[in-house]
Amino acid sequence: MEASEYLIQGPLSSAFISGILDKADKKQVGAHAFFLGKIRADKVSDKRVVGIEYSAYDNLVTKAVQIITSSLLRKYDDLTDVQIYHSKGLVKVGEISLIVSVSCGHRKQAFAAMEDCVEQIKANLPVWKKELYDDQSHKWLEK
Amino acid sequence: MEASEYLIQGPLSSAFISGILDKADKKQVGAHAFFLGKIRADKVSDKRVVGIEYSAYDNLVTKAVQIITSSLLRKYDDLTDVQIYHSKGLVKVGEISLIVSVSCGHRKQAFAAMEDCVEQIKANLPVWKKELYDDQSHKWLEK
Amino acid sequence: METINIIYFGVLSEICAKSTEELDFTGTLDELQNLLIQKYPDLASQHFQYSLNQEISSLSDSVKPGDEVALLPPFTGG
Amino acid sequence: METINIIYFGVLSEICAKSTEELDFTGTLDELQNLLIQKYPDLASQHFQYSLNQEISSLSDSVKPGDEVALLPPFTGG
Repeated sequence: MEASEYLIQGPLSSAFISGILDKADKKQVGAHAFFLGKIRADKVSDKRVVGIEYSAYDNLVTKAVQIITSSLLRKYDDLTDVQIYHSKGLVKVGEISLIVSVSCGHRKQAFAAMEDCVEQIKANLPVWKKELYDDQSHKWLEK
Repeated sequence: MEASEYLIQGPLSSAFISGILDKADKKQVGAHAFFLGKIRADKVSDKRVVGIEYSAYDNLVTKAVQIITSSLLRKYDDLTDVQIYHSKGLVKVGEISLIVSVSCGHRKQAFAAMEDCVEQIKANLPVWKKELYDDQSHKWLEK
Repeated sequence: METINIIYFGVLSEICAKSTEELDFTGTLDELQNLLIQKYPDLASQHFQYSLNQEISSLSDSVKPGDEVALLPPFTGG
Repeated sequence: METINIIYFGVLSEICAKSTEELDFTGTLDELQNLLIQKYPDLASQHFQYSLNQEISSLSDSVKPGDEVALLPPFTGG
């Protein structure tokens, strides 16, 4: 299976944000919004989450990202760019597993497009999370 | 007049974002959203914007930021942190003049709190922008 | 003879104790599902959808040798 | 004798051709406004509010020596 350019092995870093900003349009973007998904140390019964192991269907992730991106660009006429990166493999508590970037001329559509994008990722990206607990046990999440 | 810790001379950089992320809660934050305001090369009649010169009432900015922050923390029970930085002085086209960061346990309130925060900044932060044009002229914006 | 490639994702890779397998099979996804549930009875209680050659598919779609079939539990990315 | 400090922000600093000035004045903001409009007639057509010692204030508020009065056009940050 071909690796997806949108899937990164392990945690994402703030260097990704800098990279996106460096490449960003320097003339027509007035509003640039980022969403970062991070791993919480949730308590589940008497266990504590220590990390999440993500698995993904690479080829389908590539397709899903492209469908999400083009649907957003059609829907929001002020939107000029969408970037999506998701981790695969192990991401520990406190680390970043998802980065979404949306660039717009003005702020209103940046808010709407960012939320829309994250919801579409949750619904349509073929990625699965296995919660890892401090007692070495794990659980595949179902929603 | 005392300088406001929330006002930065000149453009903001992606190093701010890294700094905020480095200091962010590593246990309870699942959703971290950033809003960046940038200077657009808007065309006004036959002139083009080359930058914005911001002036601000420092002491009142400090108070306004603190009021906005505490109002958001009261309103959104899942919100754990708000950071606001605004430029003063010259910010050129393509550069960043505003960074807003909101951290939440979950994504829903992160979207709402970020938009709410930016709208409160627009309405209540005592900052004024003077648009600078490519023919050396300028205009104080009125809204 | 060419086989079909099956990929199990998420909890299904645990239930079937494998991530991929090759099967001699020709028929609909519905028929394939009956076969898989015979092989892995715990699949019967799971919710999942299929993709066929990387397109989300319905149970009436036909599978032929060389196809890639994936069993996809509800997505939980983010 | 102590004076009041006036700060002009945004376009008002251009209209009055200064950012700050000191004035001998005691009275309400309303009275101060009449004085300032006499001095800078172009202020009359401007929209702005006042802050008094760094609190947004109303025209009926009283100003005394040592106070800081700022004239604030509509905010345009972001």
